[in-house]
Amino acid sequence: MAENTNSNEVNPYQKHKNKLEMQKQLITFALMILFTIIAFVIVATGMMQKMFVIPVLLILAVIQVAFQFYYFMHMKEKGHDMPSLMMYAGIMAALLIIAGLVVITWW
Amino acid sequence: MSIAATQKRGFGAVLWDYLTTVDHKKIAHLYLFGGGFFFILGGLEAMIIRIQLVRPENDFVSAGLYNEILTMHGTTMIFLAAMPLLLGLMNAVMPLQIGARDVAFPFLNSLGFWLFLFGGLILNCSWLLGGAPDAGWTSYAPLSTTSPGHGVDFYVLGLQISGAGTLIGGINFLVTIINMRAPGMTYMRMPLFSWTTFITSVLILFAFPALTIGLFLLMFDRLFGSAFFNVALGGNTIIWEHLFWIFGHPEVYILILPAFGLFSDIFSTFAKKRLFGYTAMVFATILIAFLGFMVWAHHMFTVGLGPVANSIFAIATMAIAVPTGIKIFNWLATLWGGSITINSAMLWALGFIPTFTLGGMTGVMVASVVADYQYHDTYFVVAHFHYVIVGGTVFGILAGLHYWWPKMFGRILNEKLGKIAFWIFFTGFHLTFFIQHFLGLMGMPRRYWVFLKDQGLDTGNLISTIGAFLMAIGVIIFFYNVVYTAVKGEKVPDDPWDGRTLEWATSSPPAHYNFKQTPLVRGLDPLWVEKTEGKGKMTPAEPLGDIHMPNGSILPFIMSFGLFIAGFGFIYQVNYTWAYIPLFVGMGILLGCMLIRSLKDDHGYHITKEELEREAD
Amino acid sequence: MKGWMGRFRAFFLLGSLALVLSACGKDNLTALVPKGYGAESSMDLIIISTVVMLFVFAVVMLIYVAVLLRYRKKKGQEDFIPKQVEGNKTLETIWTVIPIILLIIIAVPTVTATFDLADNSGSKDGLNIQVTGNQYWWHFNYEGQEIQTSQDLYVPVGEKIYLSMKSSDVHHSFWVPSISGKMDVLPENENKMYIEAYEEGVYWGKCTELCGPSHSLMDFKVIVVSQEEFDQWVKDMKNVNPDNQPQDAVAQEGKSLFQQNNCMSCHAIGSSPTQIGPNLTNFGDRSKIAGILDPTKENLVKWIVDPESIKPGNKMTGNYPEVSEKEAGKIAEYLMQLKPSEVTPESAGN
Amino acid sequence: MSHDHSLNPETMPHEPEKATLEGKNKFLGFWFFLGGETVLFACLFGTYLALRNSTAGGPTTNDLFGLELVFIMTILLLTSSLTSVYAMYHMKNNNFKKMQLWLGVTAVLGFAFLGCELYEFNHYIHEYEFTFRSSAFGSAFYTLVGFHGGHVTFGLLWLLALMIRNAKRGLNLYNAPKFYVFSLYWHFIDVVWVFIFTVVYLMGKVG
Repeated sequence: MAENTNSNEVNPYQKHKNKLEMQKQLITFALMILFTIIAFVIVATGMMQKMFVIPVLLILAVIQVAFQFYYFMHMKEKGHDMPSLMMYAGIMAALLIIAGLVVITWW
Repeated sequence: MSIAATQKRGFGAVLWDYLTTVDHKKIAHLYLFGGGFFFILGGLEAMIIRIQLVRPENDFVSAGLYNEILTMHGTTMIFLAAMPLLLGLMNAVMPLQIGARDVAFPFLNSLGFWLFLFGGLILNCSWLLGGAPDAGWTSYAPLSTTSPGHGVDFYVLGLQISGAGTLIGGINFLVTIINMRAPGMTYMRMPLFSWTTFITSVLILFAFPALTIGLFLLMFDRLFGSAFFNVALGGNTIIWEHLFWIFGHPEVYILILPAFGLFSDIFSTFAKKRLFGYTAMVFATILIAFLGFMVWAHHMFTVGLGPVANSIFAIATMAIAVPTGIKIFNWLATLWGGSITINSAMLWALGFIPTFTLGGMTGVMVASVVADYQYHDTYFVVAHFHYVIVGGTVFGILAGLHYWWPKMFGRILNEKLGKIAFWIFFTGFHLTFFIQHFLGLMGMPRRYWVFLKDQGLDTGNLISTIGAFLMAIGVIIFFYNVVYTAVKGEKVPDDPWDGRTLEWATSSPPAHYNFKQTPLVRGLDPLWVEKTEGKGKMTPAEPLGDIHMPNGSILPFIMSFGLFIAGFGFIYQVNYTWAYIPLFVGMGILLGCMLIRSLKDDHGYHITKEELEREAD
Repeated sequence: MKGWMGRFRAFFLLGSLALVLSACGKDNLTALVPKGYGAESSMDLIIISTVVMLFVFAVVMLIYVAVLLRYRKKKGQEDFIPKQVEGNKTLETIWTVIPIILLIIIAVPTVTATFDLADNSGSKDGLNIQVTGNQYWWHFNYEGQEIQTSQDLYVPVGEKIYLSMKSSDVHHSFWVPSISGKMDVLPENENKMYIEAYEEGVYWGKCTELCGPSHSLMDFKVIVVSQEEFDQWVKDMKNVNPDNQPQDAVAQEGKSLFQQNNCMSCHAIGSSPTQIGPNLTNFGDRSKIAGILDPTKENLVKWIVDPESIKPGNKMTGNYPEVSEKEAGKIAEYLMQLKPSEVTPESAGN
Repeated sequence: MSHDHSLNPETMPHEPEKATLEGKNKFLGFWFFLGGETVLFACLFGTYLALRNSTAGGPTTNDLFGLELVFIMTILLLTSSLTSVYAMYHMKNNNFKKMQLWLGVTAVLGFAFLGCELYEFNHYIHEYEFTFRSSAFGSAFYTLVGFHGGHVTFGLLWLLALMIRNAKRGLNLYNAPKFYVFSLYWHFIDVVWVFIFTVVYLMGKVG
């Protein structure tokens, strides 16, 4: 098995682009941590009315997850049409299932 | 070449070949064989049901056994017969139709088959080990959680394992269709059967996880003492119904859409016309799949979900009739103005139209909530879904088998036997099930071990049983035809039907690399395009070169066998401590094989250009 | 061969048509002859949807037959290549729009009827009955009346009666085809529905959710009587004194055997709410024994001696000491004399 | 062998994970698998939401959950998501050693998360006698969180196998898709956890 010795042979332009990309990832991460902290603080301090807390928590979670998908998992990049299509289809099915199980299970 | 070669080799070599094969065409043979075997089992169970119901208060089988038989009939026919047979046809034909050399994940393809087979075997082992599951194929909790013995455990483990196989198969087909189409084979040039395979796979991908979770919950309740469906500890049995039908309704479309696809191809071939309204057909398929996910609760109209939920689900359900209607009319329009050849494949397809239309009719009728309060869980519903599943899926499988048999095996099924089988089965089918619509409304609920005297149900049930015997005769003739063809069947040229799609552009049966040179697709019905332009064969899209092929592997078989052993461990750890041994050994085999697969590089092999040239005749 | 097939099919079609016309099933069981409000609503929708759908079916069959008659491959034209038609916008629009209209014709009355039948407000001064489904029998508790009964549900004619239903074990489903559509009976959620019968009579009820080996034997009756008779029945049922001694000696012996053999721990006589087994207050009036056997003493003896042979999987088997046929005869004599009321299935027109 | 050459090219392509047909297939197939997993977890979340008040007299969400540990676990898992992004960054730069290093960090964080989860379960079982069998809520809680934990465990085993197997031979076009697909899996686990800490713990605290 040939030893891999070409570790530096990456196009410098590409390398620069990768670096810029990585900076964006770091910003994304910082925002995710921030949202997490906000979510925990809201609950820990009980600063918000019960009626509002749950929607706010869910919105924070959805934004975080969107970051995760679009930046960390590169769904914003090209070549991800089919993955996005199937993810959205899955999410639609998921929402229907959760709605069904939450709304029409007890009466 | 391959048939002659296999006949010369010993039995052991052939067996080993099939155990290790990753060739989609051979896996198709395995699926057809496995599915055919379970179809016979399910058919025998059906006959016992009909014999038991031949007269009032009959005692041919006992009440408990009857429940086991009806459960196994439904479960076997849906999971172990209809779906594998369809997956077999998909495997045999879809890669050829899109001009691919193989599927995207040949190894997983083989794993999918073996998981299905061992799952089916676990399920049927229950007959020998103290009784089969007896809570219906729907296994509603708490009847299923409280059912004594291990029957339902076998149901849970068997379906879990074979369900995993189906899920793997679905992902495999999706990636195959997206990544491996021949040059020029755009999405909107794919034959309808490939399209429906694609959409069916999407349905499998999103429907089966719900079954997986449902089965896990049931398994935890039965084997590990959890309380999901234990009302005393706050459990809720409606959750099972939801999860089951969230899976179960798309499952209905998983069964019917491939049949729609292959009927489209058959009508177009034998009417010598391109499919009428191709675009509409594709979008109707997508729409059916989309709507199919939001109608599950129409199986639960009488559960008491309330008028709002019932109305929403009723309207969504009725909406599905529109794309389905579009399909029926497009098929009729395809036939209109054509030059129709009627042979056995076409007979099954033609028989499908009135039968399925009746099934669709009753489908709209049961969607009407208040009317369904009367139909629900009676023989009306039994009649309805047999019209759809037998009239659609089984007719479809038989049509597909007659149509593609020459492609798969290089021999043509006997026409005369094929026609006799069709007419007997067709007559028997309507005799069996048409009357059941009325039996249901006359007050006969489904899953009844006996019906009582003096309730006006005697004649109808008798007629139904007579019909069932005719169906059985039809099936026997078909199987006789299969054997007859294998022994004495007539060899046929590569393109016996004057086909239109790519699978007819290669040899029958195809070489294991399918196409020596990947064909260039220049339009819908690519072969037909070449025929009308006078060439009659495909233009290659590439020069003759080395072909990269995957290696065979025994690992899928061993992995599935590991799960098979572990299944028994899971079931019996409730009673015996030693059952942890098979449990851990089985899971160890599974994980060990996964590790081997992960550590051992598998680069496949190449068929060189020279070899290909030598094979050319 | 073709002609023979054609004749056979014609024969088959005629035969099934004759069957349909001649029989709608047994009166008081079939859903096709509705005798109650729910069943009538359902029947209306069955008719609407059948008519609309038969129209669609007729259109499909018309085209189908025309295609088969006109476009078969003709002799001498084997090489004929038909015109390759891509599609036709107008036609495709037509067969999209017309079905939508037809479906709306079905959907509107469906939704209306669904909401109409969903009334579960309960009745202020009328009858509210709690129904309990058990493997494999039904219990009825007349709310606020102190009446408990099993298997035979007495209701007055022409009255809206509200049922709240729950199961004590697995899922069941309550179905009296002639009077109303079905409703599932669940262990965790209470389901509510109402029934209204138009005619006096004894109507068959059935369980329609697989509930175990004897699912097919879990029959019950709805006994619809006039308002006066019903009032009488209520009065009689309330007057039952479970301690009353039977008249003749055999029955008295039967009663003590009934008590000795532990029967009382499951079966109540009178308004006690015990419902481990069916309430036997008016057992002598029951239209059937165990829901399915004719109410004769022989059948009752058979049932007491070996219930498993009659209803496999029932909960009575094995829960009492073995009873000889002679003892069973005495118990049967006692039970058959539990006839608190003149209002019985016979008087309702069995 | 011919493929050794084709799998170890002179210059690594920009997206080594999608340079071969097998890689493309794996990439797409795995995304679809994650689509299916979405439905799988939706069923578990739905079940949990339906049963979260079915405590059968046992401890409720509010009695059980403490936010400190959950916060720590969240940070651990989120950070491990970032470290796996770093690993992929180095994969694209064809720097195998750094990739291995960051994958190693990811594994450590993953194990730390798993340890916290085990501690948490142990705590509930012994302090509150709150088990898988004590109520429908208990069953639903342990099943949902346990399924996620199971996914983490499987991911860690997978990661270790990949790292050890390829430690000596470096990056090539045969194993690049495997590393990439693992990172997708790991991010998905994180996505699920975001909903778990929101829906199970935070909403459980709110009531």
